[in-house]
Amino acid sequence: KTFKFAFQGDLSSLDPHSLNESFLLGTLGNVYEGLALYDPNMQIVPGLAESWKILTPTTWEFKLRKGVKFHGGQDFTADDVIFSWERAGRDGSDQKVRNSMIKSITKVDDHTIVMETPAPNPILVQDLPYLFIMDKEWSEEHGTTSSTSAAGDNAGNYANLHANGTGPFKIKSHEADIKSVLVRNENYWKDIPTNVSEVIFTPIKEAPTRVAALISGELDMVYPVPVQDWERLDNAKGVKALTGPEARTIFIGFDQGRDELLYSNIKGKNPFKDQRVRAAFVHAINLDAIKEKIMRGAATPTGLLAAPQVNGFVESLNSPYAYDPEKSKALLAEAGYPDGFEVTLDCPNNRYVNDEKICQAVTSMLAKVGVKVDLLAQPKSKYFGKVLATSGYDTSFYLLGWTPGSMDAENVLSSLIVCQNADAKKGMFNLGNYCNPKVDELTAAIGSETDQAKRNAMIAEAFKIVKDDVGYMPIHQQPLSWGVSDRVTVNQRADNGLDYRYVVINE
Amino acid sequence: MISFIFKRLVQSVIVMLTVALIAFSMFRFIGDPINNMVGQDTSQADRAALTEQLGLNDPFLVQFGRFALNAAEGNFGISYKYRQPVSSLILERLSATLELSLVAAILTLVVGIPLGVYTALKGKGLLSKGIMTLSLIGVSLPTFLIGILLILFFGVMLRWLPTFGRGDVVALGWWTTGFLTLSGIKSLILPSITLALFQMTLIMRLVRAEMLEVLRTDFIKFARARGLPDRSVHFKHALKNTLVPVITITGLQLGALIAFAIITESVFQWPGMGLLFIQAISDVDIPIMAAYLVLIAFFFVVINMIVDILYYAVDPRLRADSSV
Amino acid sequence: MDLLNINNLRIEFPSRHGTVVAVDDVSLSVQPGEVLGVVGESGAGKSTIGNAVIGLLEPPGEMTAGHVLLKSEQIDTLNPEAKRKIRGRRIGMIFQDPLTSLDPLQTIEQQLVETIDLHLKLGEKKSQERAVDLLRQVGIPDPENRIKNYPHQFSGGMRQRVVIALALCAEPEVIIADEPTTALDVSIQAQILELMRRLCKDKQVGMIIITHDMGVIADITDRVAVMYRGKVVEEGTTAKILGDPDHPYTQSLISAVPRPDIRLRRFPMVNYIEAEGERSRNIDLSTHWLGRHRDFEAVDGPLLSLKDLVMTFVTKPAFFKRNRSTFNAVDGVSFDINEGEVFGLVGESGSGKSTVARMVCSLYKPAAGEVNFSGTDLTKIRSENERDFFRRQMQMIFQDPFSSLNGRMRVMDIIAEPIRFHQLASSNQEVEQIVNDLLDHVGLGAQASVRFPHEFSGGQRQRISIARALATRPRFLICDEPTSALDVSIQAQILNLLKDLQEELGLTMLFISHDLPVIRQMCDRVGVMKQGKLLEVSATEDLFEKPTAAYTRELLDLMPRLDKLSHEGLEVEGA
Amino acid sequence: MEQVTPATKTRLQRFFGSDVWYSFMRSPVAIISAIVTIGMILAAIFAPWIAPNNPFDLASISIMDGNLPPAWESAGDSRFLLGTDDQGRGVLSTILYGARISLIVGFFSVIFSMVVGIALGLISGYAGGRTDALIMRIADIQLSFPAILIALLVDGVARGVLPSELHTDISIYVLIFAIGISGWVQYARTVRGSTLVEKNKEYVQAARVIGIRPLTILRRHILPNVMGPVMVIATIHLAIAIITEATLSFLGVGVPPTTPSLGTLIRIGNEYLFSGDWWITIFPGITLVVLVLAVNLLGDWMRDALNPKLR
Ligand SMILES: Nc1ncnc2c1ncn2[C@@H]1O[C@H](COP(=O)(O)OP(=O)(O)OP(=O)(O)O)[C@@H](O)[C@H]1O
Ligand SMILES: Nc1ncnc2c1ncn2[C@@H]1O[C@H](COP(=O)(O)OP(=O)(O)OP(=O)(O)O)[C@@H](O)[C@H]1O
Ligand SMILES: [Mg+2]
Ligand SMILES: [Mg+2]
Repeated sequence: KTFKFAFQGDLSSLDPHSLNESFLLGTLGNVYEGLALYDPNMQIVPGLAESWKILTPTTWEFKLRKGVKFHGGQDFTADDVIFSWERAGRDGSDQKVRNSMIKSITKVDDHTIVMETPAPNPILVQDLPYLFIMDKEWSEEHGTTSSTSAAGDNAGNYANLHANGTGPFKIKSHEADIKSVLVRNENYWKDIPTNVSEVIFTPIKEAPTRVAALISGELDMVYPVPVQDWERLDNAKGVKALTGPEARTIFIGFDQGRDELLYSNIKGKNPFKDQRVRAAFVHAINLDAIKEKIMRGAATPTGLLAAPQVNGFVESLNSPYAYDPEKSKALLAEAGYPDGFEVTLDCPNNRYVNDEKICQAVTSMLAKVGVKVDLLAQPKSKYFGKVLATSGYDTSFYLLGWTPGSMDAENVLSSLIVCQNADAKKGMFNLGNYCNPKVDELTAAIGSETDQAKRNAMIAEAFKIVKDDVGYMPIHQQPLSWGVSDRVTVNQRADNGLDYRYVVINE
Repeated sequence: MISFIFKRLVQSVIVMLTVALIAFSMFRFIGDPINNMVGQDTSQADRAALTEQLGLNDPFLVQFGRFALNAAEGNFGISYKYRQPVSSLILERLSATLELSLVAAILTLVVGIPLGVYTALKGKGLLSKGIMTLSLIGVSLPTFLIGILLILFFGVMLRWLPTFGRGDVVALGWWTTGFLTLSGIKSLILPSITLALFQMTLIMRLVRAEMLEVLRTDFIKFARARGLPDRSVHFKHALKNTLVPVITITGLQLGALIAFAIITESVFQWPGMGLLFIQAISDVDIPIMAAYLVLIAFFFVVINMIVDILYYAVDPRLRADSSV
Repeated sequence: MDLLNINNLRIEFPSRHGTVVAVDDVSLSVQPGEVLGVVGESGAGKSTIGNAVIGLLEPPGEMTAGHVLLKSEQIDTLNPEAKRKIRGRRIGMIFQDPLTSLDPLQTIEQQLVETIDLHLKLGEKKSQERAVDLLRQVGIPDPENRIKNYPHQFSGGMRQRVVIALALCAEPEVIIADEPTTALDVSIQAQILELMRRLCKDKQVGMIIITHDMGVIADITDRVAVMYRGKVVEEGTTAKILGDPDHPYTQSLISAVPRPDIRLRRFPMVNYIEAEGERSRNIDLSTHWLGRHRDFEAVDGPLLSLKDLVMTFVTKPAFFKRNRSTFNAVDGVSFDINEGEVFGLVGESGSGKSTVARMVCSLYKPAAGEVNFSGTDLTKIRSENERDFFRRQMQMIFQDPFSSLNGRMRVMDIIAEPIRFHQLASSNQEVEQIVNDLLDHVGLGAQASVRFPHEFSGGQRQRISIARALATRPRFLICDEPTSALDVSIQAQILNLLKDLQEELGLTMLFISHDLPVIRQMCDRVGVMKQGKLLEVSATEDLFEKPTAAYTRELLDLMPRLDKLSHEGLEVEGA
Repeated sequence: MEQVTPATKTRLQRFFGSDVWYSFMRSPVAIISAIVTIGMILAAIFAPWIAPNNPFDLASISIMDGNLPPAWESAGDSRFLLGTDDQGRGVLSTILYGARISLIVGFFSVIFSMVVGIALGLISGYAGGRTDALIMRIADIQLSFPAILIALLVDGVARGVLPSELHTDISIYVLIFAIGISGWVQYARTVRGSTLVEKNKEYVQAARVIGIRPLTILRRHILPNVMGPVMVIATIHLAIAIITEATLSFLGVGVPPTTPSLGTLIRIGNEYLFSGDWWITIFPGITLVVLVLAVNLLGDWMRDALNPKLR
C-alpha cells in the first residue's frame, strides 16, 4: 500500500548529521533511529536503547537493544553508537550541539555503554531521538566517516545519497528536491501500527498546488496547508484539515542593546530601553484579532515564549498582555513619545505561518497608537542574513519563531533570553539583547539542576522576570496545519513531524 | 561561417566569465547562505567556521577566481544545500526543463503564427477580434494565477489532468523523458499551456503587426497579380518577410523559457532547472546559482548565434553583406 | 468581340485633404491581337487603370463608376476567388515598379517556377525548364545560373525583365504592361518588344502598353490613347496620333519628344496648359536660391577621376571561401569627368552602370581602384567628417524612385532634409519656401508637400527624388536613369533645368541613361559599358556620328527613329 | 539644427490639425481605449479624492474588517464596495491607490527599457562589426540574469550606498530600474534585426548620399521603420512589468507590503482563491486586464496611424 504525501520543503540530504532541521530529522527518523524515540505524543520512549539509568549526575548507562539489524543486514552494537556520536562531532556535521552534550562514551560490552556528560544534565535523553545511529562498518566501507561537507570536493559523500539505518523504512530512491521513495523494512524490530509498504514524498513549494493535489486525490496528505484553506478542505469530499497547536512560539523582539535605535527617527537614544515603551507596544496589539482574522481562529495567543508541549511551561504566565490601546498611548506619552516614533520592523515572509500578514497587522495596530512602523518583509534567507549575528544583529524590531530543539524551557532561556555572550555561546538568538543578570544567573543554575521540581520553579521565576520586564512581545503559538485524505490516518506530532510508523491506510 | 562560429564561441567564453564575475559580486546582496545550511541551534562559532571554510569571507574577486579556475577544469563545486556536485544536479533537471520548453515553444509557434496570420488577414472579423482580446487577457493575468486557475479547473474540478509534477518518466541514459508514458504526457499539458500562453500572444501580435505591413508592399501586390493563391501569398511570401523580428523574439523567448520558467515550474512543481534556480536563490546556494548563470549565458550565446545565422538563412540581402 | 472593355471608369482616392480623382470617365477597349498604347502626362492615371482592371486598386482607391469586361463578362464585380483565377492566367500584369515587384526573400527561380506550375500545371521539372527558357527569351545572360539569384543581385533592367517573364509565363489573353522597358537598353528593349509583338500576333493576345517612350509607341502599338489629368483626351491609330495629333495636349507632347538625330540647345517645352499653377516658369539662376553660394574650390585636372575600378559580388555564398562564386560587376573602369561637364554612361542593362555610380558616391566600397574627387581619393577616407565635406558636393538620383524614398516621411520632410542638414537656409519658413519652389520646378506643385510617397505615381516619385537631389545644391550630380518614368513634357522641363544648372553654374554630371536621344541632347562626352568593362569614351557627337566599337554601332542602329516627327521651330545646337 | 521659428499655429492647433488626431477621431476603438487608459491614470492620480478610504493609512484600517465580501453580498459591508483584503483594506480603494504604483512602475520601466533597447539596437545593427559584437554580448550577459537577481542586486547596492532614511523612498526607483534594465534586450535585439534589413534599403542609402550623419539616419529614417515590432513588445511588456513588480515586492525589494500595488493585491488574493475570497484577486485582475487591453488596442491603433500606408 502506497502512501503519498507532500511537504513545502525538500529533503536536502540523506545524511543524518548533515543538517539539524526538523523536517530532515523528522523524515530521516523513519530510516534512522536514536537510542530513544518519540511516541505519538512526543514523549520519550526507548528506542535503540532498551533502557537507561543515571549512575552519577554526569554519567548514564544505556542498555542497547539486541538483535536489531541495519537495512544492510549488519548488527547494531555499541561500536555503532560510539561511531555515530563521534561522526556527529566531526567537521561537516551540523549535530555538533548534540555531540557536545556528551563528553565521552565508553563501551562496557557490545550492548552496554556508559555516557559521561560535561555537566549534570537531567534532560539528556530529550536530545537522543535525533542523534541518529549509523552503522560503523557500512560507513567505513563507503568512506563516509564524517558528515557531508559543502566545502568538500566534488566526490560527494556516500551517506548523502544512500542510507542504512535501523528504522521501519528504507530508502528506495532519492532525487533531492524532486522525489523520494521509501519502502517498508520488513525486518523492523518493533511492532508498529502502519500498514504502508511504500511512501512517496514529493516536495511541493506552492501552497495552492499542494492543496489542489490533495483535493484532486493525487496525494494522501500534504502539509502545511494555509489556514485560510481549512474551510475549503473540510467542505471538499474525502479530505479534511488536521490541526493542532505546534510547539513553535511566534514573537516580536525589541532592540534593547544599542544606544541608538537603527532605522528610526529617534536619534541619540533607544526608546526600547525604556520598559514603558515596550509595555506600550505589547498593549497595543490585539492578539485575538490576529488569531481570528489571520489565523482563522487556529492560533493560541500567548504571553510566554515556551509552548505547553515544552518542559517547563508555566500555565499562569501564559495569558497574553491585555489589549489596551489607551494604556498604550498613555505609556508612550509617559515615556516621552506622545506622538509616537518611527521604527522598522523586520519580518520574514516565507518562514512562519502567515508571518508577513502578522507583521502587517502589527504595523497597523501600532499605527493606531501613533507609532509609525516601516515594514521590511523579506524571504527568509535575506531576513536571517540581516537580523542574525553574522550581520551584527542588524535590526531594531523583528519577528521570530522558536521551537526548542530539546523541548525544554532551558533551551528557550539560553537561546533567546540570556544576555548575548558570544564567548559562552549564549543568547545567540537574543537578537535585541534583552539582558537581565538575574535571569542569566537562574539560567545557569537551571542548566545543571537535576531536581525537576526545583528546576521548574527556577524556570518559572525566570519567565516571570522576563514577562514583567516586557522583554519580548509574544504573539502566539502557531497552529499545525495538515491536509489529510480520509483514506489515511496519521499522527500529528507537535513538532510538525510525520512519523510513518503511525500512518495507517484505511480501506 | 566556421570562423563566425569560432569567433562567437570565443566571445561566449568572455560572456560567461563576465556573467560569473557579476554573479559573484552580486551574491552578498542575496542573503547569507549559512543560515540555510545549519539548524537554529548551531553555535555561532560553528557558523563562523563554516563561513570561513566556504571561503565566503574572501574578497569576491578571490571567490570568483577560485570559481573560474575550478570551472575551467569542469568542476562547478558542490551545492551548499544538497551537498552534491552542482553539475549533476543541473543535469538531472535539464531534461525536464528542455522537454517542457520544447513543447511550449512548439505550441507557441504552431498556434501563434497561424493566429497571427489569421488576425492580420481578417482583422475586421469578429472571430479575429475575439482572438486578439482573449490573448491579451492571457498576458495580463499573472502566470501564477493562470496556472492555479488551470489546476483548479482541470485538476481539481474535472480531475482530467494531474495537478503537479512530471508523472512517470522513462530514463534513456541520463536523459529522462515524460513523452513515453501517458501520465508523463498528461502532466505536460497544463504547464506547457501556461508557459506558452504569454509567448503565444507575443508571437501572434508580432506576426500580425508585421504581416499588416508586408501585405501592403508591391511584391505582394505583384504576387497577387500573378494569380498566386492566397495560401501561397500569405504564407510563402508575406509570412517569410515578417520573420526577422519573429525569429529574434522566438529565440529570446526560447532562451527565457529554458532559463527562467520559474513561476510555471513552481506552480506545477515541475522538477526543472527553473525550480532548482529559484530554490537556490532563496537558499543562497551560491555554487548552483553561479554554475547555472554561466550555463544560461552559454545557452543565450548559442541561441542568439543560431538566430543570427537564421537571419542569413532567411534574408539573402544580409548574406551578401557578411560574406565579402 | 472586344477582348477587354473598360467602360466609363472613374477612380477616386478619398483622403482628408480632399478626394483625388485619378481616373475620370475613361473608356478603352482592346481586340485580340491588338496593341493599345497609352501615353500621357505623368500622374494622369494610367497605372491606376491597370490596377483597376486586375482588381488590385490600392486602398483607399475606389472604383466609383464604370465596369470592366473581359470577353463580355463583367469582372470587376466578381468575388475575390474568381478574380484571383483571372489574374495571371487570363490577364497578365507588368507593374511599373519592377525593382520592388519581386519578393526579396525568394530566388528568381522559386518565383518563376511557382507561377508557372500554378497556371500551367507542368510539374516541377518542366516548370524549371520553362523558367530558364523564359529568362533566355527576355535576354538574361547565363539564365541557368542567374536564375538561382535573389532579386537584389540583379540590376534594374534585369529585374524588369524578370517581371516581364513572370507576367508572360502563363500565356494570358490580355497583357497590361506598365512602362515595361524603362530600364532596358535599346537592344534588349527591341528584343522584348519583338517578343511581345510575336505573342500578340501568334497567340492573339491583346495588349495594353503604358509608356512614355514614343519610340516604343511607334514601334509596337496599333492604336494609341492619350491621357491627361485622368481623362482620355484623344484616341486614334498610332500613325494618326504621332503624325497628326488633334488635341493641343497631344500636339505639344509630340513636339517635346527628344530628337535622336540632331542636338538641340534646349528641349522644347510643352505649352498646353489647362489649369493654372502646375506649369513651371523659367528660373533665373543668378538670383534664385539654387544658384547661390556655388564658390567651390577650383581644381586643376578633372573633377572626378576613376582609376581601374573593380567591384566584386558574391553570387553564391558558401561556408568556405573556396566554394563561393563571385563575379566582377565592374571590371577595371577608368574615366575622367571635368568640372562643368556632363558625362554620359550608356550600355547594356546589367553592365555595371549603377554599380559605378554607387562606388562614386561611396555606397559601395570598390574591391580595387581609386575614386578621385577634386584630387582626393574617396576610397581612402576613413573619417565621416571628412567624407561629409565631399558628400555635400556630390548627389545622386537613384534609379528606383520608390525605394529610395522613405515611405514614412512626408514629401516636405524628404526634400527639406538635406537643406536642414547642411544648413542651407536660415529659417524654417525659408526651408518650406525652397521646398515648394523645388516642387514647382519639377512640376509637382506645392500641395504635394503634405503627402506621402506612396500616394504618387511613378513619375511623380521620380520627380520628388530629383527635387531632393537638387536641394543640396550639389557640385556634382549622378543621375541614374533620372527621367525614365517621366512623360516627355516633364522630362523636357527637368532636363532643361539640369542644362541650365550646368551651363550657368558649372554643375558637373554623370548621366546614366538608356535613352540615347536624351544622352545626345544632354551629354558632352559618353562612355559605353558592356559586361563591366568600359568599351569606349568619346565626344557625344562623334559617338553618334562615327561610333568605333561594334557594340556601340549595334546600339545606335537599334535606336528607334521617329521619322514621323517634324522639325519645325526647334532650336538646333550650333545652328 | 531645426530652428524654432515663431510658428503661425500653436502646437496645440497643429496637433489637432494633424493626421494622427484625424485618424484618432475616426477610430472608436482608439477613442474608447484612450478614455479607459486616461481614465485609469486619472483615477490613480486622484485616488486620494476618489477612493472611499485610504488603505495606505495604517491607522485607519482595521484587521477586523478583513476578508469582507463585496457590498452586494449578504456578508458585505457598505463601506467596502468591492470587499476587503486580509488586512481589512477596501479592495476598491486599494485598486485605486495600488494602480498608482503599478502604473508608475509599469510605464516607466517599459519606457526605460524601450529607450535603452532601441538606442543600442539601432547602433548595433547599423554599425555592425565590433560595436555590434560588443553590444550584443552585453545583451547576452544581461539575458542571463533574471529580473529577480537584478532587482536584488540593485536593491542591495542602493541600500548599501544610500542612507537608511531613503530606503523606502528609493524602492520604486529600484523597481523601475531593475525591471527596465532586464527588459531592454528584447528591444535591442528586435531593433537590431530589423535595422540589419533596413539599412541596406535604398532610402537609407539616399540619406547617406545626402550626407546625413549616422545617428540622424538612425533616428529619422530607420527608427520609424522598425517601430512596428517594438510597439507590439512594449504594449505587452506593460503587463509583464506590472506583474513582475508584484513578484519583486515579494522578495522584499519593492514597495513594502503595507502599500500593495495592483500586482501585489492579485498575489495576495491568489492565496485566498481556494478559501473562496475571490474578490481580492478578481477585481484587481479585471482592472489589469482592462488596462492592458486598452493600452494594447491603443498601441495597435497608433502603429497603424503612424504608418502612412496603413492609414
Ligand atoms: N494611394 C494614393 N492616394 C492618393 N492619391 C493617389 C494614390 N495613388 C495614386 N494617386 C494619385 O493618382 C494619380 C494617378 O496615378 P497613376 O499612378 O495612375 O499615374 P500614372 O499615369 O501611372 O503616372 P506615371 O506615368 O507617372 O506613372 C496621381 O495623381 C497620384 O497622385
Ligand atoms: N548585390 C549584388 N549582388 C550580386 N550581384 C549584383 C549585386 N548588385 C548588382 N549585381 C550585379 O552586377 C551587375 C551590374 O549591375 P548594375 O546594377 O550596376 O547594372 P546596370 O548597368 O545599372 O544595369 P541596368 O541598366 O539594368 O540598371 C548585374 O549583373 C547585377 O546582377
Ligand atoms: Mg504609372
Ligand atoms: Mg542600373
